[in-house]
Amino acid sequence: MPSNPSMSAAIVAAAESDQIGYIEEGTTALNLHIEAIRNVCAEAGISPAEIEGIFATNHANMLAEYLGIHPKYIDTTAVGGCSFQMHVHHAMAAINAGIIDIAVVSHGEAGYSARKNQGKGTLRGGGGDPWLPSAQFGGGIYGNWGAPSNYAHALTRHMHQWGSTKEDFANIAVATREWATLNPRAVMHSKDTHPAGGPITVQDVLDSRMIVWPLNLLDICLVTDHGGAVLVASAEKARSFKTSPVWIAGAGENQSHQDMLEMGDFTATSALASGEQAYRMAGMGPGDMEMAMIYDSFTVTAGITAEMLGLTPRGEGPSLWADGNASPGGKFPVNTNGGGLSFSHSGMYGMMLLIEAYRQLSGTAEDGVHGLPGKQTSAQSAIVNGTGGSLSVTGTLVLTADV
Amino acid sequence: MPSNPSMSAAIVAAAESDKIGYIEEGTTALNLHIEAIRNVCAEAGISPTEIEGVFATNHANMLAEYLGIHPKYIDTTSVGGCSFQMHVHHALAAINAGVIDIAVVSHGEAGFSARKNQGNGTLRGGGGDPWTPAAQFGGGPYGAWGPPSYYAHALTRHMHQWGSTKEDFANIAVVTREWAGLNPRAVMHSKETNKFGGPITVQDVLDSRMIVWPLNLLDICLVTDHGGAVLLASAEKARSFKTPPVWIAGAGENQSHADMLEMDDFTATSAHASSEAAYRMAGMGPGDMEMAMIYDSFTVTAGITAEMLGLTPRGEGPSLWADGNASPGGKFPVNTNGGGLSFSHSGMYGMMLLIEAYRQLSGTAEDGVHGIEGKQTSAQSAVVNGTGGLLSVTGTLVLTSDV
Amino acid sequence: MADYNKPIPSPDPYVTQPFWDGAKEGKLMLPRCTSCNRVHWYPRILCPHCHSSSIEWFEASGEGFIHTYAVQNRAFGGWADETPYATAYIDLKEGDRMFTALRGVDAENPESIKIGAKVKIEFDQADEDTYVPYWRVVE
Amino acid sequence: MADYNKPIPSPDPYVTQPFWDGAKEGKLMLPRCTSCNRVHWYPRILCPHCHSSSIEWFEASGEGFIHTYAVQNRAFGGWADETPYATAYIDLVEGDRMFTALRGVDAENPESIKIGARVKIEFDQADEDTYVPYWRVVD
Repeated sequence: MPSNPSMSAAIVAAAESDQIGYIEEGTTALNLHIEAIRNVCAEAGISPAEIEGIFATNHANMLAEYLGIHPKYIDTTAVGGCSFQMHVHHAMAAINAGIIDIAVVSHGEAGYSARKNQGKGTLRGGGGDPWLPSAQFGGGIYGNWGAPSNYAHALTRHMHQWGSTKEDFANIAVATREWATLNPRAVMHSKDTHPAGGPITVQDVLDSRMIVWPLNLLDICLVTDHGGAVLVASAEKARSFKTSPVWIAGAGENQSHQDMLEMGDFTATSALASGEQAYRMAGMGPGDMEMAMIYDSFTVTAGITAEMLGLTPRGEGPSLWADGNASPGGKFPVNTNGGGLSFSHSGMYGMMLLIEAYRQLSGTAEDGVHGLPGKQTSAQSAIVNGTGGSLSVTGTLVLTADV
Repeated sequence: MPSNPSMSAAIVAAAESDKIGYIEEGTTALNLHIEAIRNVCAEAGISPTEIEGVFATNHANMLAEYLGIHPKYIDTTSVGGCSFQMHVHHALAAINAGVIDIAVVSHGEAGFSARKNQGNGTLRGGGGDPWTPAAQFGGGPYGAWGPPSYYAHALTRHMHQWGSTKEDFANIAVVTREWAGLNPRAVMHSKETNKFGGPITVQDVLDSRMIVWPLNLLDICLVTDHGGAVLLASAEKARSFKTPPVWIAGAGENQSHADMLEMDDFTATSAHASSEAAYRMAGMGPGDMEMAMIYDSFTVTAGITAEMLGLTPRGEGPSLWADGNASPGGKFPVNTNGGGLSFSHSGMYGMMLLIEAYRQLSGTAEDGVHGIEGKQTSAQSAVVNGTGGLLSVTGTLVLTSDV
Repeated sequence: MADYNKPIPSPDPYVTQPFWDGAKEGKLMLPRCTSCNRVHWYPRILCPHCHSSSIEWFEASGEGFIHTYAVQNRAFGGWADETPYATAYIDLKEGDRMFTALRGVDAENPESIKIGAKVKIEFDQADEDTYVPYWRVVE
Repeated sequence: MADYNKPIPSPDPYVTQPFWDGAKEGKLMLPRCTSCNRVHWYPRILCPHCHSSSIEWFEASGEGFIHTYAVQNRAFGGWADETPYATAYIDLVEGDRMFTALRGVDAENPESIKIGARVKIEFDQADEDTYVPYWRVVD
């Protein structure tokens, strides 16, 4: 039973940026944030490295990267001027749950200077409040145009560092497509749903159009329309619905960087940290998992994440999919909806992971999506990992069936 | 001591929008959301009105308004595709704290249709993913251009409904300016800090430029640069810093609407509900409060909020500031930093409320900002209320000194 | 119409089309839930009161009353030429509320405008396809 | 310079100016923390390693090594004319990492590019005030 969180947390320090008000020499929202965080840490006598949770309406990921910290809780709730009161409310819940001990709620807004800086920005003609340093020195200037052009650099490095091959990663797309053929709602289910649908081979992946070397078209997720929702309810109420509960045994989140400029190891993500957090909360480990839903914006995303979640040794992520292990009928089903690669991916794929994990663990994976026989697995536990940004941020859940 | 939140919540249902994938006839992100929420509630056998928490990367406020619900917890964390795993993580914490029992995590993204709809939007040339109905039928076509032009309608109605006067509200600005006179960092502290600074009278407010009748310039907050941060820590750690703790005795949040089209009573906000939640958690009431920090984007915001927080009878909000009651040396100090009206307001003012409340209750209200004597009050408890949007969303905290 | 220099709505073709089709013919079309029989504004794919998806459109009276108003002394774009002008929320006879720029009032004299005053709808042609509704005080 | 048809950075005048001033003179200026003596890239108002605010700028060697790379076969705007071109993260001799579009490589032949290859910086004048750094493979 939940207990009243009153007095389970306190505000322990407060500070402002170096200057406030009408700053004639001008400033940026980011600078205001960083000054305030530096000052509040100095007042409290701690290092910013001790901050475990970040709450901010803007620049939250950037703040963590800029300060070189890896928060275990990030809340970017932005609903206007009351957002900060809500951040305190949310931080209190997170602290009360024992997820974090120290959080910063930060604010930086150049209401005055942004007017002066109209039409300027990180890039010429950028407009609005300007100037993220990572953007100023990152992709835009040099012809990086989106997620594929960023993620490709990670695959190059993985092949260099671990001796993996294009074929290894292409096989992830092949196994994922197998699952799509069992899901009539999958965009790539068959030739009936899409001219390019139906089973594919490793050679098909390698022969598909090169988008950003070393990423071919079939290494890359779809861009679709998608709506989805899950309901989350307290343990007390969880069995009072028409539908059955799937338990949240563990949860964790973490960020390693925002821009790839600050990604130390291009073959590792914060899924290691968020996965560890989720396993610890659940009192379980990778060996206890019976299936996985892994974000597959690109084959390289899925491959690296498999390593981070402890499902394969380091450098051998793609082996999770090898020899039919993760395929329909295999020992360890992965991405049983057909994945972002072949099912549906609207840009932010994390909801699709949740829905499919719920269906598998509640035994509704077939009729829930009018599926064909063979899609429903016998898994009673699942590890679910979402990846956001440029391999930047991850959220991991350990879910278990109701028994 | 926090307890492990593992298994304190479950995912109890999952559903998609009516269609997913490449929707040839087109759709909008909002429609995808609403379809998914309708479907997930139908599957679980509940009404959307039973939803207490809304978690979404986009349109979160709109979803609640569209469905006619008033969530007690809103999380708009948006950090890419992993946001949904993080929403489940956050919902777990909120449920574990007993703040909510049922939450929806929702997703709607027209990755495919938005490309087709490029250049279309709520207004001609709007661009991007288009079309929230409230914007289509709200202010844009009719020359409403920002918060002042909307908020003015609430003041007109308050005067009509409760017999209040322009003078009553102008006095809020006068009293708030008195506090600014004790805060050298306040933009309007004195003629030295700004040529319009220093004490003002009710007549000054009424004589100031009419921006949107019935709001004069001095009824309206500043637009400044501002950075700020507060640190939060667990009860176990709260006394381990150089700075003292100020306790979070209660917290609550709520939303009554997003667009003013759906604001039923123009003289009431969700601060009524969010403060009830905060008082209940704290086991305290308005009579236990010794000061207040109240969002004053406009005099009308502060006046109405005073009523919602139970600090005055209905319709008599401005009376809180009457007869020097809320002024320096008065019985019930309000907005002791000089408020958004005269201290600083960068657009989202909520952080300034937090910083000043911390300073007052930790006894650092003077030297914390190099203040002059008279700003530090003797208050040991404060109610802190932020208001966002168009009097739409509120977050309320009950804070107490360390004793 | 060529003179219409104010922001023009870009109708959402998925939900709101019946309203804009009616506007072209000078009719106020409103959505009503066939399950709970209540009118709601703005248009939705489900009823905000009972969450039914059975919505029908009907031709409304085009009459209402001022709920509250303000006078915009400052404005931008095409509206800048019109200051001061009054904006208002209109309580519809059939229920729920619309927003508008008010006609038939003396915006120079804000106190002369009466909450509760009766208003009627009219439509301005903004471009070939789009007719924007306005409300005029008629008493 | 008149031909520069790619996105041009709009230097942030509060933090990064020393870099852009150096670029005009063909120098790679880098920020270094005087407290922990570590170089960091991108420029900041505090050191990401020890959070000191004592940052100094110094002229770096302009040399580095390829950390990883990709070849862009698809692009937009001014970059569309250049496909395929290689982008890369560069490990600086002095520490930390920059991003660039690579020169002196055969982008038609991605496998010919070597991780670890030595690169040197050069600057392109993009407009009157802005010189954009590029890195060229030199061995």
